[in-house]
Amino acid sequence: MRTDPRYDYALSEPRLPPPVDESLAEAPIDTEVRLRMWRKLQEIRQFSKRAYDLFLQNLVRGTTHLSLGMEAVATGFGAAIRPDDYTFATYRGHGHSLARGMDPGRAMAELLGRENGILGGKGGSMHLTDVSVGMMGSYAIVGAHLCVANGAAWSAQLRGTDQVAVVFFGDGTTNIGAFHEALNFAVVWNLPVVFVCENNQYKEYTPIDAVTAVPRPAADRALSYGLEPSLLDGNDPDAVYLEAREALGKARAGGGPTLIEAVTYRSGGHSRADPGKYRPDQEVEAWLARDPMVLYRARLLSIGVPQDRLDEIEQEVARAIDEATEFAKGGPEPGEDSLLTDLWADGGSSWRS
Amino acid sequence: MRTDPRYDYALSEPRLPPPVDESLAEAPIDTEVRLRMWRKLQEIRQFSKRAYDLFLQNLVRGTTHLSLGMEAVATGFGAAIRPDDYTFATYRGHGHSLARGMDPGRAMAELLGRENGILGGKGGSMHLTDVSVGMMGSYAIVGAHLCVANGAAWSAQLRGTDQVAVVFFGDGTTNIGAFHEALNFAVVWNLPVVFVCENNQYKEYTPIDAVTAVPRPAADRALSYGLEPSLLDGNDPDAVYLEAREALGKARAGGGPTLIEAVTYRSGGHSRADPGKYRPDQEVEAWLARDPMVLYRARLLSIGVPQDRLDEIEQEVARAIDEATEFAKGGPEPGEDSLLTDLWADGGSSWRS
Amino acid sequence: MAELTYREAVAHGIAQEMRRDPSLVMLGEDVGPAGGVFTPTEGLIEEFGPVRIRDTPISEQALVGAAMGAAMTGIPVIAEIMFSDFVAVCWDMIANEIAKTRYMTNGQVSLPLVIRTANGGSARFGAQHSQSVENWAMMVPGLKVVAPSTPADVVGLLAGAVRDPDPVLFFEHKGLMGSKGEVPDGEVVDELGTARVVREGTDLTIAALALMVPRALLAAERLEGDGISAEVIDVRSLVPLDARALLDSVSKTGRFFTVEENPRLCGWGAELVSIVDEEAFWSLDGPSVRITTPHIPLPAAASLEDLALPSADRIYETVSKSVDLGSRR
Amino acid sequence: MAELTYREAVAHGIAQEMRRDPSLVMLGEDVGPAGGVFTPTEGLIEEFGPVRIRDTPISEQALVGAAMGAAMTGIPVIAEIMFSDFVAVCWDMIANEIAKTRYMTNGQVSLPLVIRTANGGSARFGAQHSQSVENWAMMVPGLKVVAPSTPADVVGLLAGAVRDPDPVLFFEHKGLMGSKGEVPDGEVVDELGTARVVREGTDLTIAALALMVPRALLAAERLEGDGISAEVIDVRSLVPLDARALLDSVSKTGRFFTVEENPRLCGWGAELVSIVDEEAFWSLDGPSVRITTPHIPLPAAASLEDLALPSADRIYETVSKSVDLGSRR
Ligand SMILES: Cc1ncc(C[n+]2csc(CCOP(=O)(O)OP(=O)(O)O)c2C)c(N)n1
Ligand SMILES: Cc1ncc(C[n+]2csc(CCOP(=O)(O)OP(=O)(O)O)c2C)c(N)n1
Ligand SMILES: [Mg+2]
Ligand SMILES: [Mg+2]
Repeated sequence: MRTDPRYDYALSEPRLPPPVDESLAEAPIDTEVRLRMWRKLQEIRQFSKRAYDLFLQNLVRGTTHLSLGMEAVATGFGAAIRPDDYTFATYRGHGHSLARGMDPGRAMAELLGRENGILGGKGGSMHLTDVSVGMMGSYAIVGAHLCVANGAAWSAQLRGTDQVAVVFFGDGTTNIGAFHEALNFAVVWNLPVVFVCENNQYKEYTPIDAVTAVPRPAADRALSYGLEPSLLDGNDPDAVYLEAREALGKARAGGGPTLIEAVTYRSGGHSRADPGKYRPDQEVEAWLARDPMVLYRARLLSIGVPQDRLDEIEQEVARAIDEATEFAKGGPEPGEDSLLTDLWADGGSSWRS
Repeated sequence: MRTDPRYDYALSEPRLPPPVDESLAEAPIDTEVRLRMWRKLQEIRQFSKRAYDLFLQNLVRGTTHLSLGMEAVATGFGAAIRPDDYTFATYRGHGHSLARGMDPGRAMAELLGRENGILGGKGGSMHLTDVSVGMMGSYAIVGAHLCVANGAAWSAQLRGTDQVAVVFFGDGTTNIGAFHEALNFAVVWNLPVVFVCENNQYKEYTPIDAVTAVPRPAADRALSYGLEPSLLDGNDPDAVYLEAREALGKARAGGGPTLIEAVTYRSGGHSRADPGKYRPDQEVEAWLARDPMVLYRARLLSIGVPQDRLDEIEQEVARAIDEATEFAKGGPEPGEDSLLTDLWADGGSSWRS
Repeated sequence: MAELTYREAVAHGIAQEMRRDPSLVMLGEDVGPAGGVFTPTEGLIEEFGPVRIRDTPISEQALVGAAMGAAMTGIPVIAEIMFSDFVAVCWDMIANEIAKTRYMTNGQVSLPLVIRTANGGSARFGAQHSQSVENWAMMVPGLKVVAPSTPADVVGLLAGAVRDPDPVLFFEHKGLMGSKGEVPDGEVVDELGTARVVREGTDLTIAALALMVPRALLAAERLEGDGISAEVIDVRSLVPLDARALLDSVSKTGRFFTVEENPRLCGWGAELVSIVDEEAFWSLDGPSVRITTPHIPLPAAASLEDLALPSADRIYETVSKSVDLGSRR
Repeated sequence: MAELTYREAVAHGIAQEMRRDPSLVMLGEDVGPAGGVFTPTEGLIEEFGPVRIRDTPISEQALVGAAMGAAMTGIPVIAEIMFSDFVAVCWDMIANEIAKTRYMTNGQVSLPLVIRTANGGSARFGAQHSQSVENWAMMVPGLKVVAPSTPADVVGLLAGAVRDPDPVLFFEHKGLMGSKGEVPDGEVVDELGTARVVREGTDLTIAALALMVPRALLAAERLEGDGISAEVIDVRSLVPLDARALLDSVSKTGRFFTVEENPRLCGWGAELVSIVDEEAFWSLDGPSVRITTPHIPLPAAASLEDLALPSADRIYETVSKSVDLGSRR
């Protein structure tokens, strides 16, 4: 069992964060990898904040689910994954898309419903997909994509590649039937798939413990599938990176699936319309103080990365996000000519002779 | 943990039965209760065999799923349950229906598709229901009825009665999503419901271990819901009765759900058309030798019940099953006048003005 | 009379019924303290408490199954499925269990339950949160299907649905949540299976539902300007269906149009056209025409969604053109 | 030419495609050594082995989801759902994921997958194992829908479905499993979206599908005896739909009938009637009439099931009466 006793905090109210594992500073991770992670954290954070601003300007319509505060999970996995691996995410999938290398301009344009969006405006904020970088989709109905990820893993197995499928989902998702089916299926077929529960402690407006029979929504279910429980600090990019590397390696070597619970917190509301008022102030503050940016800046400084280097990366990202925003805003709204395309592989949507 | 080490047999091939727990002869169970169980075992067995004969005579059309060899589970629960409790079963539900007191004539008539059937011929073999005796239905699509049983338990909770809902399902059913949703939901709501997995070691034509991530399809999942694992000898009516009494009592007292795995074996095929050839001879023979009838006859003799008394009951039941058969055969086939009735509570099925 | 939004009317209707029947309960995801994603259940938990208004895990099969089990043992239930698209995750429970149980048990089991759900497009939520799936429900024998277009109908038809001893799927339209209307004071109870003529006319009949009703009315006004008198019928209830109201109208006008938000194939309008065709054929002066969303998933971008859903303009143009052609017989 | 049963034709068709494309795989419950509940996949595991023919747990969401994930990453898949009623337990996967993914991703994702399933009644299996749900699939944009009525069509349309780069729901009819027919030697490939005129006629058109095709043909023979010449069209493919074939026929005959096994409301026939009504209205000599299962779940008893499903007698009588009335215009 890899279950970490520091997580006993989750068993008591309020759900305060665990202490940072300072020993991770000594983990065998190249500084270059860590700087890439810093850049990605920044990119996801700044992209999300920009999306929020654009929403306030009424340029993002519909809905948006940001992962503010949860960037370390996408970042750690993004650094460990191989370019030909497969990622499956939820509606809260902007970070995972960027972590796989989706162009932020095209992602932003999709949020704005523009023709230059990564999906031409057809998918929207909840469905970011870029097959060319292994981002196999963002899924908006809870549960299904765990099963779909199995299929990609099965396909890798059939084709004899050593690709791995990684699927991210929330704590609330562990209570839906598809979760159970997917886990059992993956183990029985020994599929190269990594299941990552991003436990941000809320399913929409309800604390996860109010609707879950066990304290650890994912880790406490691992034994049901003959898997080892794995619980980790989802706000620490190094912790995530190390565990990702291990799980990916195991899957690649034919060792089958892993189920990981990464404990984290969303610092904003569930979706664009939600101010998140149902959360105790003390809890929000404690987690803000332990934000991945704060944590990782300290980590990088502690291992001797100069402050300037960090700031420089932050500023480079800021420029890239500005450019992405301009690119997105500059795109036209899609029109009649794309409405009826691409339902079928022939490019059209005709259903009759 | 109530997991019984004798069940380690299930981990190795072939799936041979565990030794009989002879100490159960001393269990505190009234002889009258035991004789009622003997009668019920006989009734279910003889009903099932008759249904099989009628199928061979082409009088039962469609499909039938018999529980030959599995009668002890229904019997033990039937003896422990209170008349106002709720039972939910699967398509393999004849035994559970009889155990609750459904009239065997009306049950048989339903199998024959007759107007005097318990459902007027509308439901058929897979859907036996008799609300008047607490038999809340037989459900033919795997999984759903676990969720429905929760609802009956919730209703009891809301109405402030101390009724309990008991739901029976197969080993194969533990791999479907609804199983997981139902278990989590029942625990979170602390519902008075008893989940009983009848592990007959096969899902249709496939051994359960070939499609399940853990050796005990139900017991090994209990911890996922914060429940204590419970594994018992499903061929021993006394073992079932004792565990049923405990689980029912706990639920009645507000102690919430129990998940029980009763290990048993179906001595016939999955459904009427299946000869069950996929099972090793040695396995079938070993289980036949441990049939509930064999086991319980020996138990009753060992505690001093005279052989005659047992035979007499057997013969009384035989006469009742003959009568039931005649009743069923004597019923007319339902006609036009009932085709369009009882879709709606107004008795009709009109969908328009 | 009070002016309420459609959204407020939902809570108003539920509260009316919960006050009347102390055994009535509701369950759903975030229906309690949060008051639902579209806040249609806001305030209910304060009045009725957490035993009667109950939050569930993300377990649609479990929650709808619980509603069924409670209903069959004497507790009337309102279950909320947050978005109607999600009925797909519990479709077995709805279509195979709830719909069939009374018939299969030869009338032994009653299911006084209502499944409320937010239906339809126009909110730019994309393909998995915008569907109009009232035809999914209409297809399945044993389900009643209601879709109100005004706050007063929300209250009245919800009361009708709750009091109905059979399972009812109650479709609340996301695009109407903010719309306002008068709701009569006191108890409001409406009858399922009754359509409403919302605009009288003599030249043609337009049948519409939910968000399409105001759009059909707008189109009818423009047609009036061209000297064409359109009768607009708010179908309101698909099962039971007020076929008489439709047939009476078509007998009078001689032309029939449907405005359906569902993608074209097997939409409810197809059923209505087939009824009209069979039973009012000799009254028809021209072909019946269906105005629907094209047979595609709904796109997320505002510009595309607006093109996809039937608009007042498209209704107006389609009807005008067809009436023109019709008269050229 | 070899005579095969419909059941044998399924395995024959799968084998043909598996030999052609070594990447094609199949998964389902008990499809392997057991050969399926209706034994349509008997013998396949012997030829293609347990990697390509794979048994699954009772986890329809997982199995259909796995099919989707494999298809989107380059592996064409055939998934079996044992009874078509069970598509309800994975309806989210089919209707919300598989159907919508290509459109939502603006064409990035292809899903070369076929979901085969045993559909329909007449086997006395009761309400949860007998449904005709091809209209459930037809309703959902993004799914192709095929339902063969003969062994040759099983082979040809299955090949067409497997080679189609889009998701296809392939409905095999339980009531036809034992029926026999000639299947051409060598590779048989048929085109989706093509109806077949199975009987030529001049007075009226009957559109039928699957088990209803032989029944419509029987009725047509009896009508012939009365001097009425019925054209019978086997629709075969609901999506894409050969609307031209139907319209051409109706333009010639002037009358249109559908024979649908589905319960009435929103059946595929309603869609066809609405197309015919809109596009061939001026050719019609009388109302279009739908012959369907009543809007009830299917009862289990043989006598009741026979009354519920459209029979050759009922088709004959309905058409006769309607043609009579029509001529009394
Ligand atoms: C089947 C289904 N039910 C309900 C919803 C509505 N819904 C969207 S997000 C969400 C909460 C998910 O919580 P969690 O899994 O913890 O993920 P998080 O949003 O916290 O990332 C819910 C209930 C849905 N999308 N799908
Ligand atoms: C959702 C669903 N999938 C598949 C089936 C077909 N089916 C009927 S019984 C059965 C096996 C069930 O096995 P188990 O749960 O062990 O029960 P048993 O039949 O052994 O009593 C299957 C797969 C079904 N009825 N429902
Ligand atoms: Mg969460
Ligand atoms: Mg079994």
